[in-house]
Amino acid sequence: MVSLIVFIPLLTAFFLLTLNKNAGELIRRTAFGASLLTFFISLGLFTGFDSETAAFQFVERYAWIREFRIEYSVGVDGISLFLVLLTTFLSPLVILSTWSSVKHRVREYLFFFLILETGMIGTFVAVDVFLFYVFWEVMLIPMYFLIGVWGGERRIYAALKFLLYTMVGSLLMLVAILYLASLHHTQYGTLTFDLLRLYTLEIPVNAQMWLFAAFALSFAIKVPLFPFHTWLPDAHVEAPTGGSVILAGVLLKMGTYGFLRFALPLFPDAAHAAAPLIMALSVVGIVYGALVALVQPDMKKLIAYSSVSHLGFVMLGLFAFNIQGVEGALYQMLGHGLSTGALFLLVGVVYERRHTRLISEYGGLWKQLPLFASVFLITMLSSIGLPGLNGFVGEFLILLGTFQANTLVGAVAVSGVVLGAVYMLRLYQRVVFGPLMQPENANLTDLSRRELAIFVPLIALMLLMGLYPKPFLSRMEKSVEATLARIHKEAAPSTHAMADLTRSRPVLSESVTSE
Amino acid sequence: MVPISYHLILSGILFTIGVTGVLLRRNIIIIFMAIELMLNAVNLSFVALARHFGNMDGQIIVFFVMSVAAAEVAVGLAIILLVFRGRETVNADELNLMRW
Amino acid sequence: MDFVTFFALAIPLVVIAIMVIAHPSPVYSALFLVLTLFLLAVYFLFLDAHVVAALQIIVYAGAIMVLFLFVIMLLNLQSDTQPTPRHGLGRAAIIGGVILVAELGLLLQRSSSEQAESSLPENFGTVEALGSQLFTTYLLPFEITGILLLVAVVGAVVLAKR
Amino acid sequence: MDMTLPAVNWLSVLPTLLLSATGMLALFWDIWIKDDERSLLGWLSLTGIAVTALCSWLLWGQNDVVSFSGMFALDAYALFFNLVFCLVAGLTVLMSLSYLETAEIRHGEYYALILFATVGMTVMAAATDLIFIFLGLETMSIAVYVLAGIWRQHLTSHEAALKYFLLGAFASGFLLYGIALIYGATGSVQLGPIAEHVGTQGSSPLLLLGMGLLIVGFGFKVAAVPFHVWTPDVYQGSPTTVTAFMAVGVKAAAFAAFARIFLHTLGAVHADWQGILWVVAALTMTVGNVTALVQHNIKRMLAYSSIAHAGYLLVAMVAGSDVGGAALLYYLVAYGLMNLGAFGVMVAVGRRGEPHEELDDYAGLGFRYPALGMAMTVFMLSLTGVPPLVGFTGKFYIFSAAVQAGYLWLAVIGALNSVVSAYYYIRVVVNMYMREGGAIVELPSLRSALGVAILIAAIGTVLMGVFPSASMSLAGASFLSLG
Amino acid sequence: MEHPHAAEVAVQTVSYLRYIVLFPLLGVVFNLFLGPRYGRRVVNWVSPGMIFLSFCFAFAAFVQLPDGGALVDSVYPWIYSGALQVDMALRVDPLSGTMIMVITGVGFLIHVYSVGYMAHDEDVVRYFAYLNLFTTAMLLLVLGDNILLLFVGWEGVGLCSYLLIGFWYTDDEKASAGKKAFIVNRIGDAGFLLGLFLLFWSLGAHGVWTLSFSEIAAHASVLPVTTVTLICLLFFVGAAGKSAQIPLYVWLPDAMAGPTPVSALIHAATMVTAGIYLIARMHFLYSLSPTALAVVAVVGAVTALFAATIALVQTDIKKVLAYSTVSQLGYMFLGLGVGAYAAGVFHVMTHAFFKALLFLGAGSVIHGMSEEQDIRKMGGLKSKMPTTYGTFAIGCLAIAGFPFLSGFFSKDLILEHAFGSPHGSLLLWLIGTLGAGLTAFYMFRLFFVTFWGENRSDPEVAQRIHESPQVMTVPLVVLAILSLIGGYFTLPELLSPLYGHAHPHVSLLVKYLPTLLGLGGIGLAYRLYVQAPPFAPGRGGADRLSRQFSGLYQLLLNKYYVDEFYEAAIVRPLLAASEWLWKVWDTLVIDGLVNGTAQVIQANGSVLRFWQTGNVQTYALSFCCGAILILGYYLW
Repeated sequence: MVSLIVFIPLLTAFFLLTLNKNAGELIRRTAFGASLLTFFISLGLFTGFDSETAAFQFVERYAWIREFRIEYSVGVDGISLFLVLLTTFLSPLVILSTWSSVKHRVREYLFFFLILETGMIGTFVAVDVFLFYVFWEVMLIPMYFLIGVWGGERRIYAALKFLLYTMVGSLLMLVAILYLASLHHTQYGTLTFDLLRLYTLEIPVNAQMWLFAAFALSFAIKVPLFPFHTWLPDAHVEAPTGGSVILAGVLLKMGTYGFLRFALPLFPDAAHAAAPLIMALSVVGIVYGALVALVQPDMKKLIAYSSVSHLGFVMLGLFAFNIQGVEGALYQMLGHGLSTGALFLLVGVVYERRHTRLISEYGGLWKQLPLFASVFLITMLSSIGLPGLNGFVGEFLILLGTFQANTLVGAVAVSGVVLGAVYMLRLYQRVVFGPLMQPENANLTDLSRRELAIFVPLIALMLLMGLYPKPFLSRMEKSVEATLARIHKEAAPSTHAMADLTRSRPVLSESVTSE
Repeated sequence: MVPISYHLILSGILFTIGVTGVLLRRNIIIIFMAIELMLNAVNLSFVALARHFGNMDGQIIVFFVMSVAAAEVAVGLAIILLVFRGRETVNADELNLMRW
Repeated sequence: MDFVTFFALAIPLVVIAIMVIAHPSPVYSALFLVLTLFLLAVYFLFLDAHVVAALQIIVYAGAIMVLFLFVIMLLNLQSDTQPTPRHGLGRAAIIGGVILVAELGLLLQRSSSEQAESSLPENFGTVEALGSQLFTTYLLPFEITGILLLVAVVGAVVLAKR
Repeated sequence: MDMTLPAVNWLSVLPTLLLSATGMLALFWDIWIKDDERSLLGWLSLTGIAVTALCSWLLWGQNDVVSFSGMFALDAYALFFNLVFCLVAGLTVLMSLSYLETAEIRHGEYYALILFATVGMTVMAAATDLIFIFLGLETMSIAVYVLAGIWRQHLTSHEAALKYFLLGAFASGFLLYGIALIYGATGSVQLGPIAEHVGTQGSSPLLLLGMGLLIVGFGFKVAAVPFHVWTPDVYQGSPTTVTAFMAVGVKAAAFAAFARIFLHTLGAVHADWQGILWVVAALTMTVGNVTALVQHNIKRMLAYSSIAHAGYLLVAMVAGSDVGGAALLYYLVAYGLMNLGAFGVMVAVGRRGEPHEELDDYAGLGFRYPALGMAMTVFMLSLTGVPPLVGFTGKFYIFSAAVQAGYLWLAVIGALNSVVSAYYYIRVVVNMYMREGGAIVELPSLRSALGVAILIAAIGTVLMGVFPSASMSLAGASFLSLG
Repeated sequence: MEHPHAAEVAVQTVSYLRYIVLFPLLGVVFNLFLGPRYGRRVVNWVSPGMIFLSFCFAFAAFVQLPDGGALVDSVYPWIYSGALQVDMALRVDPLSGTMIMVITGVGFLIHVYSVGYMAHDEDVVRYFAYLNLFTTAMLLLVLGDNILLLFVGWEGVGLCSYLLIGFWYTDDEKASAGKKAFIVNRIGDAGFLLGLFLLFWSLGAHGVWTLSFSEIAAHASVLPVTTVTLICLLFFVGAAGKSAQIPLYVWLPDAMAGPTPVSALIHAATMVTAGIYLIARMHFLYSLSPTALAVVAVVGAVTALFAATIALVQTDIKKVLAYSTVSQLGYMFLGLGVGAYAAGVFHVMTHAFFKALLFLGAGSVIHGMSEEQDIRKMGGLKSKMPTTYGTFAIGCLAIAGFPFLSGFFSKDLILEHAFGSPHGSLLLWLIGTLGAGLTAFYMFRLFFVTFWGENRSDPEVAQRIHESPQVMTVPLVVLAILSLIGGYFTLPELLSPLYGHAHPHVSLLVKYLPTLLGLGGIGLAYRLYVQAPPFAPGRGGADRLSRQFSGLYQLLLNKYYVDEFYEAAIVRPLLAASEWLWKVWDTLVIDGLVNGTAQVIQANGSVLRFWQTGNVQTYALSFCCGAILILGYYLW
């Protein structure tokens, strides 16, 4: 089933190439159908998921490169499950948005997009580190094309920057992966790229530092963690709508996913050592991203910097090393995917009508576009973490977790909650409220049915995730616990022992008086 | 008897003279001749070593080297002719259509 | 080969070799090269390489150098081409040469083996010895040399024909 | 007179023999063939190459047949390289069929020279005697010198031939001197005895000197820094197909001999040469990639790229061991496929009198000629090392070998270099897909043979990348056959 | 023990509390999806109707409330993450029971009133959607069984406040006022969250993993006092934000930009009291920390006086009421701060009645005056708007603490405690009492200037002055009645299971001085504004005073320049810093480094290419150098 989800988009992509490039409607429908099919199949993962175990589920494994004992092995656990779902959920919506946002070279656009989808899903489901790396890199290229061909004015610069920046990190990570495999060779006599086996390695602390640095650099660039973020505004601004949505919605999560899946459990000592630094960078990123977002004249750039801020929260949650923080981070990853994806789609809506992203070109849109304004409102609220919407649960859990791990950082991070409201409300006010200043805006049309079809699922999910997070959290729990156990170098947790462990860990004061 | 190292050092000196010639002269024909000098210096080593080891390998190698030198000269002079026809010069300094 | 012979041959060899690369006229350079090759042939004789010495004169000094002179005449190159500024290349060449020879000398000096020369087989350096080796052990290389020369011939024709 | 002919195992020289025969046949047929049928010579050569490849394939498993008094080894290593050379020569011939027309190069000698050069390569891969290796190298080199200058109407081609020839001869001198000194150090020029001597006696100053000079000589052929300087000029000036042949074939052959001598024969004293190669490899990667950044002529850029790739290959050499050797072999195939493909696309883009070698000529190509654009994209990405293409798998193999051998920093330098290289490879893609217009005029429809060549390269690039296992095990087994 | 643990009370599980919240939510859903289709007529019925249904359930719950006990409705598990287990659970006890009665009751009246007030606004559907959403959130806030759920409502009401303040979004100033409210509230929320975290982990350190009020109450005593103080202060930051206390009060006066019924409901009767509710809810913690209580009391008292002084000179009818609200909220905090939780909550209720009444009355005036809000342009309305006049008078009397009206009981109770409770002091009492006098003065200033004297409006406006329709006046009357009798709802008795009984015994002077001062204030207002009307031609006493003390007058008129101070000290530096971070730090430094690295590499390429001179001999030299280096390596 997992392989099906991974490869349906790829096969469809190549099928698209056989179609006449002028048959736009057919091409779009085919792509949409395929991505929708992928989504429905991936729903099976959700329903069939056993939330009582931390193990990988729906596992498929075949020998691939025997010389290196590399396997094609895929599966999902509570950590990757929702990221896969997020990807399969956003993809059809993005394809739906291409009807109006992509006018030329549709076939190629969708070709690259579907390959991108395969790359993203593959990255999340890969259990073999080599396979992970392959998908990780594969995904770069279509994204690069999406930005470079269908992007804005400075698209080439942005695309190249995106590509090179990401590659710097990932190639160093490749070396680190190789080192891990060869370490396994030294310790157990065989090479392996199987993540679960690599988890069992005894890595000297000194080596851990370097390896962690290599992995962390790669992931930090992707996240992007301050100060590695400068590719993001450029890429976001220049990317076409669909590209921005996927970039913000899914690609950034690969960095945080990478931390959670690889960097932290593989190198627990290094992770602990680096935690203060990374938490500091994250919290700087939160405040910094928010402040810089505050003064952006370009909507997409504003959202891009807001992503820097939001992902700072996610990183904080991860490095809190407690269940609330990590679950919150995971939840925030999903939440951010939805809300920021929706924000970019919204910008796309007005961009298609007005061909400008400058905030100053808008104002007073509510009058003309009430539906748009309402959707925008909910999305914005979700983005600033209003309770009842998805953003809150994640942000709350992250801050709760962070507060325990590092009170000072937690306290500073809370200011991000305030600043988040400041820039988003400012944006909203300047776009939607106020008098309708620009005469060009007087004739704008409200959301079409198709556009509504994009946003309704998004908003429904935002509400669902805000009001009833249990189905999500419960599926994450075991996997997160298992990962945390690795980070804390504890024996694999039994079902209930973990909760007790969490409970008995000292919190604020050293003196713990148990009841 | 002269130790083998004398022969080898002489060979080295001749080889270096050849190398220096390649670097020094502007006329590509002379450069080419300097290369021939290098090959001959090597031949000297081979012959001396053959004598030293008392096996014929060294001498046979010199035989092959001569064949190679002959082939190189044939082709090399043809190339020099070709270049001269096109450019009317055999000055190495002027043969830099392609650079950087 | 005793020391007297060695130095009697080596010193002129070096001097003449320097003349090859130092004389401004290509024709003289070529003639000095011929001289070098002759001296080497003599040197080979003293090293019991009779056949090689003969080949050196016939093939090298005879055939190859004639070809050189022929081309020099054909191109009508009387002296080294008009002087162009050398940008220190010449100095670099000489410095490089000195360093290289110093390094070679030092390394070769270190390798002066004390082991005595092996006793020579009876027919060492004769046509017979060379021939029998050439057609037994070195049979395949010998054949390949044929192809090598064929390539050279074809190549020369391809390039030089008008 | 007492003369016993050595054991003659014709099977062992069969591939070499077949190629030589085809070459001569082509040479002679050229005398009679009509002008407008000259492309038949190409097909003849292709047939010969195919038969050679087939025969090499069939000979697989006849391991350790050393014949001609230990001069020539028909081990899997040699057969593997035979296959590589046949692939290179075959693709070159396929590309040349149309290229010779557009570039107005005579057919007859061209194919013969390609075949003879290939003969030289097979000798280099199979010879187990230094002097025989030298002969193979000279056979190959002289043929390629001529090929470089065969574009008679282009002054750049003359100059390329001259530079290549002069420096090649110069380098041969060093190589030969190295052989002489190794002969002096070990008393033999046969690899077996040398290995034995080195294994028991260790290194001596004379051996070190010889090794150093050999590195200089081979460094020239594989275009390693600082012996790489000729590469850009020669590659740029030569006819494109010859450039492809040089970039891949010559380099592969040089590495075949280089690796056989150093990894196997001189393996016992690897500590004495690894340090030098380490520095050379790092320099080669860096200089190649960094200089390629500023090139605007794609051919010249690919030349620098080939220098950089020589650097990666040297990393495999440095790593040594079985994994390193296997990685070297594997990467040579990978490098060959993608580079030949890239040159194939260049051939396709060029027209009579307009070679179209500048970066700007590729503007908008991708959407106008989707197949060609896609192929070029695949090659460029593969050269960059993007999975799942063969360039990535190859680099993975090499870096893996380096890491396992403990050369972590070399792997890191290689990784960073890959990033730098991404910039200039991707720039080609940028031009093809993200820029419009350019000076390009309409292409003639893709000529079939050339198309097939590009297709083969592209399919190979993808398939070997996605399913590398078979070729990896082949490379591994081949290297292990050195013993 | 004065304050028994809440956990000891009888808890009864029921399943209808959810409907109290659900009905308003249904109203929201209806308005959103069907409202536009059915239009004003239906919405006018549905929205208040839903609140009424909610009121019915709330009433049922209130009645069913077991003596001193609580009702709990656990709807579904909400956030479960490790030790954090939060349910979507609702709880009615005397405190929240009172609150929901006030919210649904007053809310219903204001909904009804809005039908009339918004009769001419085209966006009425959106208005009612927001208003219903607000009620939902407010109910969730008070019904929430745990702090997190309370926070949901807390943020929800903040959102609705934002939306409703900016309801007339085309006016940039109004939209900005909404934004300001939201952001200032968020600052408070940050404190709230920090308090929550600290509480959660501090209790967790003792093995108690909960956010539920009853359990926190049961285990609060395990916490060290300093931690409790810190928690309380952090929560108080949140409360100060929501309930407009110094220094976070600045949003409330601006919030008057919203429609007047909104001001009545949200910015007077309900939402702004959420902070008081929070502290009353968490009283068991505050009781553990005298420091925290003292801070609350002082901030409350100072705010009460501070806002009252500003209200003295304002000329916008709603601004006066707004500052009055801030001031009254200060009283409530004063009450809480001296440990008189019941008195504080009591004042919440009575304040809800009379302040809602005053705002609705003001709305009625504004409605009748064609949206005029400046009292200097009013006057003499008593004859033209008799019902409004009458009810407004009752409201003014109530807030001024006129004997036996609702404000008299609750405010006096607070002041008595301020003097007599263990946490009280003379100073607090004095400040409160002084404030009471000022309150009476400015309220009657407002009253006299608006309703008495000559009409000073433009003639065309004057022609159209009319009494509001019945749909608006009936709620006024009901609220007026409540303001009259509200003091007799013995709320402190009802709340005694939570807060116990406490009757400080104070001297008669202390008991009656505030009342006397209040009466004095009324008299002074009469003297200054009726006997010497300042806005009429000829200029009266107040005007002269303002000229005599023009410095003070300007200071008050400009609200102590606090907004300007915030603008200069926080907003502008923040924007400037952001601009600098973006343009200098981000673009030049960080991105400069990134691009610089690329450029350096490229520059290296530009240099390295000169290695390829094109000259074959330099190539050979390069060779030689390589050879020399390699041989040198071996030599070395």
